[in-house]
Amino acid sequence: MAEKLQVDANIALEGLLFDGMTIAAGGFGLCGIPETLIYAVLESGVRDLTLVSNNAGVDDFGLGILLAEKRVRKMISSYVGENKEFERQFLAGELEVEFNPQGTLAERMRAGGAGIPAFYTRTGVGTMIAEGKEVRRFGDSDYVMETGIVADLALVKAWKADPYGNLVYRKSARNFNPMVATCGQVTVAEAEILVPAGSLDPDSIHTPAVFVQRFIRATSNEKRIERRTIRAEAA
Amino acid sequence: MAEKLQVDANIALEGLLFDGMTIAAGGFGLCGIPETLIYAVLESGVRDLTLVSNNAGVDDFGLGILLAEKRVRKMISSYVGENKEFERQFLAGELEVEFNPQGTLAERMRAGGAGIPAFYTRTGVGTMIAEGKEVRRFGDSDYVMETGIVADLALVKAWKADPYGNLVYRKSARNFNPMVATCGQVTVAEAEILVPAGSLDPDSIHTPAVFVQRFIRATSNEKRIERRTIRAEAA
Amino acid sequence: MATDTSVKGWTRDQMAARAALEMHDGFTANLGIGIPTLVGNFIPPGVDVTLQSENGILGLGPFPTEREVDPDIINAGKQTITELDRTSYVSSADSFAMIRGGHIDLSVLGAMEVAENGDLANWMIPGQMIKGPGGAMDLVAGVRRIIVLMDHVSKSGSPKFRTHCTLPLTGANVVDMLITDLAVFDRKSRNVAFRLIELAPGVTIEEVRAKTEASFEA
Amino acid sequence: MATDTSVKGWTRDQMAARAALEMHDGFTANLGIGIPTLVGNFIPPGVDVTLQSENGILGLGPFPTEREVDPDIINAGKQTITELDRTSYVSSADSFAMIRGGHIDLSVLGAMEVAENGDLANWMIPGQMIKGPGGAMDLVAGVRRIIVLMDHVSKSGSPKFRTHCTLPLTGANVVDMLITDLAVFDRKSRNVAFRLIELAPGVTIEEVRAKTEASFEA
Repeated sequence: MAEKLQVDANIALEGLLFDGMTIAAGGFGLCGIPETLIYAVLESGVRDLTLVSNNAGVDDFGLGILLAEKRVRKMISSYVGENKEFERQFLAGELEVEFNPQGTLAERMRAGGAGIPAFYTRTGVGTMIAEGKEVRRFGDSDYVMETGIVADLALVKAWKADPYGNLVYRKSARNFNPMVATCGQVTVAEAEILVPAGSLDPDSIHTPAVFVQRFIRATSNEKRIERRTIRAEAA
Repeated sequence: MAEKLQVDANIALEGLLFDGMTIAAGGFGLCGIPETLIYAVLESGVRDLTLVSNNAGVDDFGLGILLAEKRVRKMISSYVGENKEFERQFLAGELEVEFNPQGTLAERMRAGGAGIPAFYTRTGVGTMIAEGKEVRRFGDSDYVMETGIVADLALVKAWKADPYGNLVYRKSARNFNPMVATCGQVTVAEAEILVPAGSLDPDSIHTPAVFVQRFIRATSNEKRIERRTIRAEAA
Repeated sequence: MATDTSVKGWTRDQMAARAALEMHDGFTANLGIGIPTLVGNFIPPGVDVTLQSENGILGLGPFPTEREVDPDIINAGKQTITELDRTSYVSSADSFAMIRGGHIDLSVLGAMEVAENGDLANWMIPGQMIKGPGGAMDLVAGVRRIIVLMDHVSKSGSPKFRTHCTLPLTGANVVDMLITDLAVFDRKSRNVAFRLIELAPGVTIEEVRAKTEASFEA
Repeated sequence: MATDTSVKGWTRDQMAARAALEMHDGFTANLGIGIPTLVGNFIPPGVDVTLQSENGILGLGPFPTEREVDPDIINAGKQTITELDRTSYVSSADSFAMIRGGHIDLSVLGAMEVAENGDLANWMIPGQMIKGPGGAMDLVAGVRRIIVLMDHVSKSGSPKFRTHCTLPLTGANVVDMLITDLAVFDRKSRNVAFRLIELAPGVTIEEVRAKTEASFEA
């Protein structure tokens, strides 16, 4: 079998990176982000990136570390700016931002991965988001046409991976990862845990191996929490 | 909690059936079909049905029993005619058939359930399937526009259901059921096994409870095999 | 909850409690960030509501205790949260399929402005840092019923329920009910005008009229 | 396999074996019903191929023994089948997302007719009972490389590799390689003509020309 498991993140990304490329990354906020691979992208020195990701990390973690080093030309995101350097670059016009409604962004990545070049959604009709896009009536409502996204490279964070590259995500760390995994010309995954062949329930695999070209064991699993919100312990 | 679990299939369908309605049903061939609910639809006497289902059952099983009793006006399917009465009605012009490529049918139901009125696909471009439909160029390929399907009622067969109506399917009996579950104005499920609250892994629920309005314990689990194909037992 | 009648109008908790009365047994609801999140604290006994979070959780539990904190369980506001025995996790695409497909009964959201035609603005102020729409545009476009909770007037005292929204829209003709600290406005369908249906304690209709730019029935 | 040189042309197994040589290590492939299914029996040792079935199985196992038969595990031909340690089950929408999205490397399909421009007809004969396209149109539209296995001529002896398809198309310009009982035709891209690259034992190029309506390079 062609070996998908790679020794480390640098080797996993070998030959896949080039200046000006588009990288899609999984995660919502700082939850379920491919931490290990993001560090390796930073190390590689690649620049002028277009990043497709719901959020842009924080100043010193997640995709924010690429922003801090000015490696990013454009973000395609739904919610950003939890991050001072992002705000500075954005307001200074150094960084291009394409805002997508969150569900539209998720669906655009699913569509790109599923061979669907465009679809219609009611989301954004009558707002700035629909400006310059086709608006069309179906039944008694207007819908805006949105296009599928295919990235040069997709980076995902999984909980478990088997030797074939079948992936399982954990709880809300699933978020954008399954669609990101499908929308890359090449998809590289990092998994917290590598499990033996046959140990994943075939009914419960979130990303089938066909979508994963290479994977590694994640060595960064910091999982920083953005808004730790707790209630008092019951007496 | 509003009780979703119903005593039997007849009660589960009470108030939901009307002549001329559209019913989507899960299953591929005879695998994963809502056997119990199909019998109840037959018993109800409802007629002039439009059925959305990949296949049309066989003469005496699955949706074929509705065809045999001439309850069906139209089938929206990808592959039919494993069934003599179907063939007779079709050739006699008593039955309207709208053929969809299998993946287009699956995607149309997903789209209908996901609030997407239309999408583009390369499937069927340059064939009869594209006739009368919009064909549009994206990049260097042509795509045909297909529309989402919303049914008046969706019938699905699950393996396990918890008291909230969360569903898990088993192996290739999953097939069309997850999309069917999303595309009904009302969705009624039958499950082979009812399990207690909290006993399903929240990472492994195929159809979240929000899509299921009513469900029953399936009392017909015949699971007839269309093409039993075996190899010799190893010595 | 105790109502302090010496204070005119509703507190944030009281606004949330009023919104919670719109929850019906068996509903699935999505609560926005801020005051809308408080609505979960006031769901009447006997009314079973499943809360959805658009990042991919159906069946949100309460905030965790210190010991229960799990970085892999966060809500759409990025707060740590817990799961319940009904919880399922889905991808963000599947989560928004629920939302866009009309499978969520109710969403409660905050707003900067609501217009008399039901337009909603709550995502950007030109000239200020834009954070993006997040899931708000999807929610207002897809959820069956949209309730807005907002202060009746801005900090500078200007009306927020207006003839037209002055800020960029989140959605056009999407608001079904508006609950402010002074009053409740409702409409039966998106083809008709809002009607004033309740006044907060100590608030007169004259005061509401004076502080509202929008036309409404009363 | 033994080649009986007294018989001209390839047997069905030999055609399948030839197609199997197009499998590369690590490929994911979808095999159609009929002769294409046989391809799975001839995948060379050391070449690891994952078979996909469009109803929703990635990683098809062999047919079951009598004891292993499970009605919930069937392939796209509705035959009972088994799972492997790599198997995952997906919904039909997700399965066709793999197919339509170009994630399947190779599909081997049967055909009634192939045209010199790569058009394929394999789903209906006007006037006869139409069973429908099933997944064939999706496969030819989405899978990266399409290999057709078919007899060179029909039962009545007429050419099946034609100038134009006379039957309704399954897909336009979708065939990359054609393997018949007489020869193999290949093309490097969908912008160029087919080229005859192999002849079956005992078959001459003149015979192929005589039995082919299509133009091809040789």
